[in-house]
Amino acid sequence: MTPSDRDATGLLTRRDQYVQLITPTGERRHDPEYDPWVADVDADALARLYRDMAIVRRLDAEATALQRQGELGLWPPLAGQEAAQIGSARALRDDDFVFSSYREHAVAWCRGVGPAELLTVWRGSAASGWNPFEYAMAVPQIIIGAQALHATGYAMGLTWEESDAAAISYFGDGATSEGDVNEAFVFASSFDAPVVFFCQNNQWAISEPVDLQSKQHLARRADGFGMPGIRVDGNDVLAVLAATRIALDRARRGKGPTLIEAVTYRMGPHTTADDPKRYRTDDELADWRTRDPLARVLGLLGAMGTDADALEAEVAEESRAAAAELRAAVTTIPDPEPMSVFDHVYAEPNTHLARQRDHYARYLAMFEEADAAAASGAEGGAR
Amino acid sequence: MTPSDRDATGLLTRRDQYVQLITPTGERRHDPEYDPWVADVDADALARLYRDMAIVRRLDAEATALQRQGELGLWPPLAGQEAAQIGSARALRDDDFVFSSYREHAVAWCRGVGPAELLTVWRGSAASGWNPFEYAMAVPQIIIGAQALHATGYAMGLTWEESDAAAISYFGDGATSEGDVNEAFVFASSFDAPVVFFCQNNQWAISEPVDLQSKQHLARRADGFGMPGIRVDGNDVLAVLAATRIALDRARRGKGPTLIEAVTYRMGPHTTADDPKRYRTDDELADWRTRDPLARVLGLLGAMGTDADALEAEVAEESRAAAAELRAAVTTIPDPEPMSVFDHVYAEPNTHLARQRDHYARYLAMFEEADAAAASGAEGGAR
Amino acid sequence: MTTLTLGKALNEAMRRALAGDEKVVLMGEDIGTLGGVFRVTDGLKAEFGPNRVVDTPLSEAGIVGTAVGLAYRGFRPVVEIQFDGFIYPAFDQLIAQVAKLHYRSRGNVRMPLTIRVPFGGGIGAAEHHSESPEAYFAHTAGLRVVACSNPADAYVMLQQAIASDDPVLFFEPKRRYHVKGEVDLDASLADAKPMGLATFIAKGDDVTLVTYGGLVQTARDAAIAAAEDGISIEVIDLRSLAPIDYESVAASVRRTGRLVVAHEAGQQGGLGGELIAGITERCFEYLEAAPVRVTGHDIPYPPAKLERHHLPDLDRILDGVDRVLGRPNSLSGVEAGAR
Amino acid sequence: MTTLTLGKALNEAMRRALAGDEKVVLMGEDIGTLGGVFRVTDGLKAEFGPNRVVDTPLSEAGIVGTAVGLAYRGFRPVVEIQFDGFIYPAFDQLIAQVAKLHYRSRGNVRMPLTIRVPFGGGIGAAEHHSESPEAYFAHTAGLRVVACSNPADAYVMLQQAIASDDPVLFFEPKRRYHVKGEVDLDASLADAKPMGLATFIAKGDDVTLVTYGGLVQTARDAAIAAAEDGISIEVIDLRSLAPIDYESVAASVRRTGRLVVAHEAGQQGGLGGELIAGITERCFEYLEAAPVRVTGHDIPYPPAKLERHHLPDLDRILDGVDRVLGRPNSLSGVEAGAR
Ligand SMILES: Cc1ncc(C[n+]2csc(CCOP(=O)(O)OP(=O)(O)O)c2C)c(N)n1
Ligand SMILES: Cc1ncc(C[n+]2csc(CCOP(=O)(O)OP(=O)(O)O)c2C)c(N)n1
Ligand SMILES: [Mg+2]
Ligand SMILES: [Mg+2]
Repeated sequence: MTPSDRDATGLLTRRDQYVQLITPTGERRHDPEYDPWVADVDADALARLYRDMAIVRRLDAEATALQRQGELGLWPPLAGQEAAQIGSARALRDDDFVFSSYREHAVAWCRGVGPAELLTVWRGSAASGWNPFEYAMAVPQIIIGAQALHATGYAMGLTWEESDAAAISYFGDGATSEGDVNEAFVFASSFDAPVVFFCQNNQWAISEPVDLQSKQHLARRADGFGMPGIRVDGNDVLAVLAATRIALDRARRGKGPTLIEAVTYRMGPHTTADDPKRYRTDDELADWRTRDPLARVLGLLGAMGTDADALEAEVAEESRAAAAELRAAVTTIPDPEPMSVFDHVYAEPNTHLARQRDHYARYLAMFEEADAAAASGAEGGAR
Repeated sequence: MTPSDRDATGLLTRRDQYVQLITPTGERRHDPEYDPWVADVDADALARLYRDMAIVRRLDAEATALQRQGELGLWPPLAGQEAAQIGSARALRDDDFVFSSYREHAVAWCRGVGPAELLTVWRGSAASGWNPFEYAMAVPQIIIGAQALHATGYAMGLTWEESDAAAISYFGDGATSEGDVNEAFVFASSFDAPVVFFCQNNQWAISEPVDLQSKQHLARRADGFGMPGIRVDGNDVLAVLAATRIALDRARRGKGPTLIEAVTYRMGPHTTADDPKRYRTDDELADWRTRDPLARVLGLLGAMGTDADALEAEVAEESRAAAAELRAAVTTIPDPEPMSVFDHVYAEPNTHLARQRDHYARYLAMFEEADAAAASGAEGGAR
Repeated sequence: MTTLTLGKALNEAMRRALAGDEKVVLMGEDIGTLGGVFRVTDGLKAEFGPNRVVDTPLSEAGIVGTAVGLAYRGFRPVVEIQFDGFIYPAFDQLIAQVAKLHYRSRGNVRMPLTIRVPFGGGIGAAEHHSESPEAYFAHTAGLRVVACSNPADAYVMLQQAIASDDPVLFFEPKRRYHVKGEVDLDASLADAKPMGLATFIAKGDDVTLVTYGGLVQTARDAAIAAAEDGISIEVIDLRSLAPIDYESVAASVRRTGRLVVAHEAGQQGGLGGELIAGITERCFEYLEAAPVRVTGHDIPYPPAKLERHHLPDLDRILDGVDRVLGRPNSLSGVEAGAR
Repeated sequence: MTTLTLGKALNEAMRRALAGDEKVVLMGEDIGTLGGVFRVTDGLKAEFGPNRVVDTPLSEAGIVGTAVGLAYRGFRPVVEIQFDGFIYPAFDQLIAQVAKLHYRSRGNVRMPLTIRVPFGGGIGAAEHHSESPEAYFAHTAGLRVVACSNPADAYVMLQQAIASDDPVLFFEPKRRYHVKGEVDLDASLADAKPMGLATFIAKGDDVTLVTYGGLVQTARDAAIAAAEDGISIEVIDLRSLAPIDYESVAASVRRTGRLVVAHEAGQQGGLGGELIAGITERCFEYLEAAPVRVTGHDIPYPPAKLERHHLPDLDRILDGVDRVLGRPNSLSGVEAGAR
């Protein structure tokens, strides 16, 4: 493949700027290259995207509240990244497979993951909240960048099966510094794997600003690995939708991987355990607030003739309901059975683990006997 | 740093081509950007570069012969990569530090590493052949790509010490697929580390062609990591010298890292244990023979008025002497003392190892006693 | 004497090391501006500057690999791995480079790295945040491995690790970061107890109980509880996991004749096996019962709500003590062979 | 029965696996066109094509990480790590992903990977080409670890590993690749001995000698040599390193009362410790002497000309046998405690 081929895809990074179809103030920016990919998005469709974003924002806030109230052990908020997650997830087909990090709650929601399933892991009740094959979405990845290779391998398998489905991997700006992500670029490019690398550049990796990871726009990383890179306004749901559709289309046509850098911002803490005040300013936060992903869509819808206020009110109502459902769901998550700690370590019988399991069962039984004995006033063998 | 700054360095990869100052047929190609960097290279200087290349080619052939004759356990030949190694190594200052792979014998030779030191490891006589600090060249690296991070860290240290020395890391085309090399790019760029990443793209990683590793020119990898990349004819010693000087100059001026892709070819097997016939054609070999690094220099020297035949004969004589010296040196490498197997595991006393060492000493002593006893006709305690 | 948390004691140790040797540099993710996710490096960047306390890109192999290069240049890098579960991407640099370079360079290149690793469970964390990977490193020649368990040791041992010319994996029991203790900030390292030696936490005659890191306090509590039953447990804080201070442990076992080893890490191939084999070699004729291992199960670290069913606690340790003493215990009636 | 080298037996096993299940794919560096640096995959790419036998880019984490994704898609990747010393870059994907994903997905995602690793020394190779990293994986919950020692086992065990729904680290003793043996190519896997069970190589009454991989032949030779001195050694080829077939080993030790464990890997934290602890727990009252470990030293693998002073050989194994029998040996006169 010669570099010019890549240029021919017309997708090479636009320097110092990004693809934007809706300005922060809600004007529709026209772009001959990207408009065709969202030509089908009329006012109703746009309203649905607004609805998605509004609901996940509310769910995210509710989960944060649940953590503060002790119902969850931890929660990594997505606040600020609604457009990046909804715009990309809504571009996917049901048979595309998602390999995400820990922050893609909105993506999981789009895949159909239910409220209890969404919270299970963060409540510490089970190792995973859902069956990856039920929603075509892998268990969220905490090891930074590891999932980029998983998505790539999955996509290699798709080409060998001559499927036209695709895989998408979500990771952050910090993740681009990990070897795994770069190796994923190498494999994906080498095997023309139908995978979309969706990088949410939310400007921070916990306390580290993105320019500590890279002095170059992250989308520029793509070219050197022989794939196109798109830099898009990650707070513009329409632009993200268009960019992801373009990347998925390339994947389905056997053209291989694409890297998308969605420029966005983490409005909240890294997780509920983090204190952003230690490393970033209120001004920065205020500045990004002016680029809110939701407000601009309401603005555009108004200009398109939709009764924005009515929509907003209606969606707010839906959101409250969804939040209430989430809150109700958390208490329905069953506490795990003690002996389940041994389940699923292996898919096949394992002599060593069976023995260890038996020993622990005897250990627990000893206390029950002791308690029983104590209850019947007798002497217990164990303390 | 904005992309345009990088462009401003004027070093961005020239697409589909590379920097070449001497054509395969020995014509001097003029290049306004690179010529100034080798303006000092007159006929005498060029003749010295030819001499370097001729001698290391001969030494390499001799080492291969020594392996065939059982004097060495293994040898990874550099044949074909003389210009890439000599051109870059001759651009270095004594206080620059080299982190190489296993194939940079010519670089070691330029650093002053002696014949016996060069062969020690390949004879299996010791863990390393020389003291890295004596020649400012690290112990060669076998783990593919690991040394790129070492060079980067060393270079970070140089900036903290405000030294104007630089580090250079040699690695191959295959190494660019390893996470370590890409992470080295990240760190070097982030800390503006004075390091030169010198990639010898010799077209093969054992049996794997370079396009399995990358569909893109390797030098293009640099831009996405926020550093310039230079693609140079690796069989053109003058172009390599110029490119390396440019990169070192940037490093010394605090401008950070540079990636150089030296396009060359491994004329021999991967190592003496390899059989290239299984994966590449004679035609390919023949084709590359027409781009020989030495012949073109002789040609140019002739055109510059040097008596090329005389030089060739004279250098051939020197090479024979050097080869004889190498052959003589191999037998001077002392076999290691059995108990030295325990030396240098730790820099400080270690109770566990001291005990293990004592036990093994007793074990060996047992045999000596037994032999002694046997000699004196008595009964030995051990078999 | 000053009262400090274990985390603060580590912070003071690094402050003293940074002040005492300009070649000491700290490297890691979020250790500078943020002061580390556990605040263990809090304030050090402000005090010593960004070239001494370095926030690095998000890459563990990158951190350790560049630290190797810095060691080549004569620096003494003190690397923080943010959580135990994130050390694996750096494994190759640790095993193939850090551990081997002194040997491979015939003693010419020193690797005085200190790799700080908050380790172990008990804090209800998400997956990959509660691992006990120490055995991987204890099995790796060329590395030294230590684990601290209290503020005083943390303060001294970390300085000793940084001062060591050998690479040291320094394990910090994260669940103990906030526990307070007395620390002598002016103590001279010269007459401090070497980090290679174990410490007797409690004297006893019936059973030798060996552990390290986060379980040391649990073992001490177990000894107190057992005393009420008239059982005298000698508790040893191993401190050095490689090499192991077998002299101290063997001396104790020769008196008690009974050994229990406890650690959070899984049993299969864990350090308990090493200790039991090493002690059996040295004290076979003194052993009155088969040594017992009380460890985490051989499972991936479980979700937070199950970790109490994974980690050894006071009751499980006492059950192990009962087993080694032949008192009624969870395996009573189970034929030894079937165990 | 056909006479095959161990390498060829592995090749036939993969051929059969590729032919029998279209989801089986081989991945690795130089395994396709070249047929592997040891030619173990010779001819398979030509026979099954580049989508079944895949030459990958030079990245071990990449190979294992993409194999994980392929497993998600329902494939059964058989990965070759070119040499033992090159597995460390893949360590994070193996420990944090491959080993944990079945647990982490509550049994929904299976990781039927087979990771083939040519391991061990004895071939006079360059550094990083003679390592014995098996203990790292045996200590990792979620993985199975096996090592073959002869062509017949290699043929059956590799097919069993590929058929297993659990991830298997499959260690191949590279110094034995060229050794010939009888193999039944048509043997049905159904009635083959499970790879989890150990094998009795030689029957004996005085000492139980346990080893695996490249040392099995050495152990057999040692038993023959010892027989001349009237010592009867029972040799066990462990085969499965995790889980360990303790039943077989314990049954033997109950008869002999004496145990010697040999492996090339270093002693500190090696599998010898696990075995001795596990057997002591099960057979304490049967033990007549402290079990003995005969292992590689705890040093980085030495240069070729020194490896014979590192690797256990027949004489060192016999010295260990003498030690466990209390016969004159290298440590005679050294007080056990001082050992
Ligand atoms: C291998 C590894 N190293 C370190 C961490 C600790 N850690 C968790 S999130 C995080 C920052 C990730 O930043 P980024 O990739 O930008 O994603 P974001 O959190 O901003 O969505 C770090 C360092 C980890 N989870 N895994
Ligand atoms: C981490 C690691 N993986 C695999 C190998 C085995 N190996 C040795 S050389 C080599 C090919 C290297 O190719 P390249 O980087 O192009 O360097 P060249 O040999 O061509 O100079 C491989 C795969 C290794 N040494 N280290
Ligand atoms: Mg981020
Ligand atoms: Mg190459």
